[in-house]
Amino acid sequence: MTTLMTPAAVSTLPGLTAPAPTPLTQTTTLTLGKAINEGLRQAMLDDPKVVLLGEDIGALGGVFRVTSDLLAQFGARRVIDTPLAESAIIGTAVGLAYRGYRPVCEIQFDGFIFPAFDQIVSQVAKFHYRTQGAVRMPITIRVPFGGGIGAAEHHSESPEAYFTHTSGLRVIAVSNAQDAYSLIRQAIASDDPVLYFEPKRRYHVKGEVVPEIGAPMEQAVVVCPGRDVTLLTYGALVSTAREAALAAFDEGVSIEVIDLRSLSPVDYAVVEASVRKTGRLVVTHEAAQSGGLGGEIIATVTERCFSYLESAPVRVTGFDVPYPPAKLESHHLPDLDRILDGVDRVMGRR
Amino acid sequence: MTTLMTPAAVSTLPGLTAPAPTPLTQTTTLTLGKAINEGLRQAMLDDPKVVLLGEDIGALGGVFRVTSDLLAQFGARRVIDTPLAESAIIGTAVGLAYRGYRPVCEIQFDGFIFPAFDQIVSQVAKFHYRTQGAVRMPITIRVPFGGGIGAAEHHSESPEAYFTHTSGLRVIAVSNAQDAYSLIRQAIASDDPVLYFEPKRRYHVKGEVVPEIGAPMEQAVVVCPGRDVTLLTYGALVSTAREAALAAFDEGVSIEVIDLRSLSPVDYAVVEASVRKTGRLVVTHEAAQSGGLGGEIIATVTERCFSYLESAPVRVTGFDVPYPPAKLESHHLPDLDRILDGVDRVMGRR
Amino acid sequence: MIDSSPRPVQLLSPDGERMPAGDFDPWVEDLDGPALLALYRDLVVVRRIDTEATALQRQGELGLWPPLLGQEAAQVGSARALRSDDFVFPSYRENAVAYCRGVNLTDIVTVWRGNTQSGWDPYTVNVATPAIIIGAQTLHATGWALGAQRDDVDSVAITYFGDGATSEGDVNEAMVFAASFQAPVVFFCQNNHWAISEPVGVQAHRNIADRAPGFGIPSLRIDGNDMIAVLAATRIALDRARTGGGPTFIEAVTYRMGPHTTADDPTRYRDPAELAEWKTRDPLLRLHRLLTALGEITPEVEAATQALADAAAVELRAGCIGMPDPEPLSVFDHVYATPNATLERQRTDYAGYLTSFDSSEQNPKA
Amino acid sequence: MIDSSPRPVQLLSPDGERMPAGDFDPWVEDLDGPALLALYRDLVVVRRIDTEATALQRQGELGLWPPLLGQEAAQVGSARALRSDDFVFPSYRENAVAYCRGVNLTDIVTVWRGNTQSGWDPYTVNVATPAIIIGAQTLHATGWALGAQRDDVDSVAITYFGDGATSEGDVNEAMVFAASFQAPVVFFCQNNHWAISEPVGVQAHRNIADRAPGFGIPSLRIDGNDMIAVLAATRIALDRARTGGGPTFIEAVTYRMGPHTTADDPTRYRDPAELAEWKTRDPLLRLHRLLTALGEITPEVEAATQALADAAAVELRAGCIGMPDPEPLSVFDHVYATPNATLERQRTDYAGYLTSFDSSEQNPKA
Ligand SMILES: Cc1ncc(C[n+]2csc(CCOP(=O)(O)OP(=O)(O)O)c2C)c(N)n1
Ligand SMILES: Cc1ncc(C[n+]2csc(CCOP(=O)(O)OP(=O)(O)O)c2C)c(N)n1
Ligand SMILES: [Mg+2]
Ligand SMILES: [Mg+2]
Repeated sequence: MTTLMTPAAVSTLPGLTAPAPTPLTQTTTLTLGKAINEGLRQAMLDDPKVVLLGEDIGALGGVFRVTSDLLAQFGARRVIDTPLAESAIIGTAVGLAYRGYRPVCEIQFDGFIFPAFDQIVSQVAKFHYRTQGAVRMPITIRVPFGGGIGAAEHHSESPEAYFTHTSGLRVIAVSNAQDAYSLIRQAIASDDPVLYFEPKRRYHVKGEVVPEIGAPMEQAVVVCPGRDVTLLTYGALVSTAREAALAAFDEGVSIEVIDLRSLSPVDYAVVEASVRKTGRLVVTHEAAQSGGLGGEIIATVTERCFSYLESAPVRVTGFDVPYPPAKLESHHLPDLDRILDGVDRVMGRR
Repeated sequence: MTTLMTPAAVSTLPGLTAPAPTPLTQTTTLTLGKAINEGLRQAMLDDPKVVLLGEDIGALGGVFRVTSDLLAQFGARRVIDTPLAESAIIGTAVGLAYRGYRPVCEIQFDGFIFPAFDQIVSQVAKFHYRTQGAVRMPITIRVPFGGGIGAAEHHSESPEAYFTHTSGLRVIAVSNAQDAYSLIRQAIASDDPVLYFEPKRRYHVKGEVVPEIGAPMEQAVVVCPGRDVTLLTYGALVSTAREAALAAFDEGVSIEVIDLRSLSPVDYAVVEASVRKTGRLVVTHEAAQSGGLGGEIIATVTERCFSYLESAPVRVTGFDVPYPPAKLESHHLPDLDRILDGVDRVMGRR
Repeated sequence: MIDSSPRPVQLLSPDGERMPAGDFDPWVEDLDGPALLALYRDLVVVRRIDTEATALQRQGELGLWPPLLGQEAAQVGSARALRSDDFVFPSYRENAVAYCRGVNLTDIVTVWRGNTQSGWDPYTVNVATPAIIIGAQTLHATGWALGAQRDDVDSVAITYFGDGATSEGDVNEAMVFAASFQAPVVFFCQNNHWAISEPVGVQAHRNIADRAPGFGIPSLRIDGNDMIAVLAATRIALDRARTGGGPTFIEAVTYRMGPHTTADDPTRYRDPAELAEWKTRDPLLRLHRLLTALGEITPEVEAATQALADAAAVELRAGCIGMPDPEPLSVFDHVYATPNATLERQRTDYAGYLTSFDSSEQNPKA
Repeated sequence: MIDSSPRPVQLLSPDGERMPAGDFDPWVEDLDGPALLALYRDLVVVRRIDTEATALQRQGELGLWPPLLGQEAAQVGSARALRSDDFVFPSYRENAVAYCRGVNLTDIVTVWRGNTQSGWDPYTVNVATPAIIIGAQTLHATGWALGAQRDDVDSVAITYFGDGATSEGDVNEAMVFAASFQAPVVFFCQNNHWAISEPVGVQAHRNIADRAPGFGIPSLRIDGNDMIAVLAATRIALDRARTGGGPTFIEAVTYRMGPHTTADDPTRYRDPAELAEWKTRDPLLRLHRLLTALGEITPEVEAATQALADAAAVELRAGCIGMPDPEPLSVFDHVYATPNATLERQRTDYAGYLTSFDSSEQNPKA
């Protein structure tokens, strides 16, 4: 046995015994990160089987502070600082789910999810199918994702397509504080495993949050109606897409921006309705183009709306390169100008 | 220290000291599995830096016997039976590559590649980019893939799309003995890392093998010319696609079958030329539809050949389900009839 | 007491003699003749089941079978130490454990016939279904144990894995987590000396049991062909876990007397002399010798035991052959617990496709 | 000798006294006053580099910096034990090791400025570039060692990692492989007591050094703030590896006196008393005390050392600030060693896109 500090000892540090914050009861302006924090708190209050697992989620509150104060409020039995091993974080969550728990795992950064890939793909995703529904996997895996924060290698990736290709998983990406709050609650309440992607460069952006679970997470949302082009995206790029719609409007092009929210399954009802109306589709994401979600959506839309298409759908994505060093990321990431360029192309203007 | 058998001790078993087979020097009829074996042998003769790593590849010759007799011929320093740990197989291969070796790793079955996913995606794929070309990763990762052999869970998967979405990797899938021989040699000789997928249900199918490296592995091959529909596939389904072309021919439809061979990069020169001619595209693969390679190819072809398309490209793929139990796999796997149904659909006959 | 020892702890010699083993003895004091006979009966039945399943595979009725020949005592002894509310996380080879837990015989072979990916509902018998990704289940057991700990119950998780599995990162991470949280989990490693074609020396140059203490997990190294030692060790480990003592690692030293699976050919890599040597340490033989010495074995007992085993074989065969094939559209069932529009569309399309053959009377999948 | 010991081996006390340490002593017999002074100079310089880099980060010139404050002796002592043909596989924190190996100062910070993913060509200094995925590099070192073994040379791989890293599967698998093949690799763990906000007690309830022996790897537990102990232990381990003795694991018990990185705020989780306690064990202080006692420290020596450190700081700052930004299209460079049509098309398209702004004189990325 050791004389070193144990997790329990940590929770006796000053500052961790502050009175428990009360949950959200009315519309409040919150950052996106804080909105997730409030969603987690509510989910933990609602259901004692909700437990959090992850690296540094306790006293530190996570490197992005998304789990701030939850250790103090719920204790070390429900907010579990784990040893540094991602496969074990997910693998033990599987065991907890087996016993009726609803684990919420934090993967510290997008690039650190791969050591857990086997447990996610071969266990979490397959258990319900494998056992013909006997064993449920209501596991939520929270992943801060995407670039634009000038970070070091492995800290800016967009691995979502690996999971949208994995049958048995649901995949969510949120773009604003309200969805962050509502969808984390829905993800945790879901009896299916959910990969929940958080747009890390937008953690600090504020928005109004109504403490409600809102529309089902599998529904896409038209965040800006338009006539000429359907512009599809998710996560951090939703706000860039809105800017694009504004800019294009000034030049006489009417863009309908759709925030997918659910990347698996994709809400094709909303997508198809939009493309049937506009006849033109642009998809933008930060992930590499080849094998990204954009190709999948374009193939499906082409299959289902072929005769409505005025021109070939266009992708505006990260390039087929490993995520580049910070000084080059502005060239890799789709931005307002590249999205407008994509709109020009789908409009036949270039 | 132990008194248990060590790897060295194994190689003294009778049968392992047989005279070394001579390499292929003339056209010979070989099974696909044996063709890989001969390709490996030639590569090891050509370059002393080629070493093999994997589980059971030594005395057993691999569970599919693809490495048969190589331990006896090249010894335990070059044919390395490793402990049971896939991440370590790939991770040590990275270190060997660092020191100038050309490791060829065997992953025993498709479903066992995921514990190694992190080393493949975050290390093997990124090292050349990370070090601005200073460190090369001439690693070949051999993966028996696909279903149709009535196997247990995790033994019939088609994980190729995870790797075609990973920048920095090359991905190959072979369909016949000649390519199996030629492309394993090319893969090993490549200064880039290569995922080399072997169609396991075709291991025992024979073909003529000329001991030459042949056309570059990144080239797709038109295996059967046609006029009306382009039918794209790779691996085990190439032979089914040829059958489909024969069957359709009898019904007056002329199908051009393309064996992609390289899944990353895809040889769009060949694909585009074909689609420009036929105006119709069907892609078939065993992997799940959502996020599979089919969607990527359809999106790219739509982008590049929009005005040539007579109808929406069609996918005939595995369903979005975990690989099902053996008794259901015939329903999951594309077969002759489902491919013909896809051809009918792209021809507007259904 | 629970430190790793160089030679495996034995309470029953290959000759069938009871050996004193200090701290282990109190844990098996209850094992009188009838109790030992009951355990022996298990051994005979599970060996018969195993043989029958191997035969069924040879006859094409099963796609594959992983024989447990030689490992009966390790599996039965540990399984019989469990309480019904304990939970088992096995690999693919623990079919004797499944039997002892009450899994019905047909359900044991459903997976190997290719009808499902899991033969039973884990919650009805508190046994997870076979895990094929080597070592993955050790983390599930640890997580389940964390749950039991949080539920303030004294149920224990036990996970089974092989000597080869100890090389996988997951098994080591499971030990890290179990030690860190003092989880009530028992790591039960059957060192059967082989991982397919690789002798245990490829995985480790030290005894497998030596690994755990460095993680802060006490370990026991026992003769896995000795039913009594296995039972004692498992009881010790379970008791530690139940009383808040945390995880224990057991290395049961045994031998895989058959092939890795029915698809394997051990003659390519294994010295026959090694097998011959291990036959002398057969787990059934030695318990039979003890029982004979105790006067428990009579012709009637022999006959009854044989009848029991034969009945099991008949039941297994009938259940296996009589199993209905799964419905085609069940390929889409249970991917999700909640509705999924993309998948429903695929189901509808495929249903339509199948129907089109029905009408033209040439269903290719019929 | 090389068994794990409960308290870290010390050859130099915090008070600056040389302590006898049996088997360790012969390995540092050559350490006379001038040799110790040279090592001290390294300590001062690397601390100055570390401080300067932290300052550069605070001033916005670096995106991030992982301070090594407190770990100077562990890094310098081990690095100075190496031969130039040995190969280092570090994590992200071994910037003092890089310095000792001759990486130039600007190259050390290129990564942290965000200009590249690696600041130097590993082959010029036989140091791999920083590894960020925790533990992954331990497998690379093991593989490199397998290569050295096959090349029949006596070069050794050394890999650095933290206490937190020992929980990752990869590190454990690296030990399995290293032991199985008796690879010439040294596992050098800097137990700096913290993995970001988690105290080492989350990872392990036993000493980190206790883990390795169970894998068949002898281990040494040393005071990592004691330059002499570090040097001795590393030499012992390297010698074992060079002479066919296989891998060794070293736990250097040290302390992360700064934040995890410049992005971290340790006040949220760390008791200031702990830091204060460790300040008394500062690695520079104690070597300074010894050197003073040996009469090696004179005002001239102090001034020269300070000048050296200041010059390094100036060079680092100038190199950092003067670094040219990478060319936009270099984002496409070196993804592959061989041509790739898909990527070339993306490069061409993007080049055209950038040019279109040039002509309209509104390049948004300029
Ligand atoms: C991750 C993974 N890698 C490889 C395999 C293939 N495989 C199946 S069993 C086996 C050997 C396992 O040996 P051991 O752990 O000793 O168990 P045993 O079969 O002897 O019971 C291997 C390599 C697998 N199932 N999963
Ligand atoms: C696979 C992976 N998971 C998580 C992280 C995030 N992370 C970076 S450093 C660190 C702590 C490492 O602690 P330790 O191994 O003790 O090294 P130290 O930082 O103390 O030098 C963590 C969790 C990572 N880089 N890689
Ligand atoms: Mg085994
Ligand atoms: Mg640390």
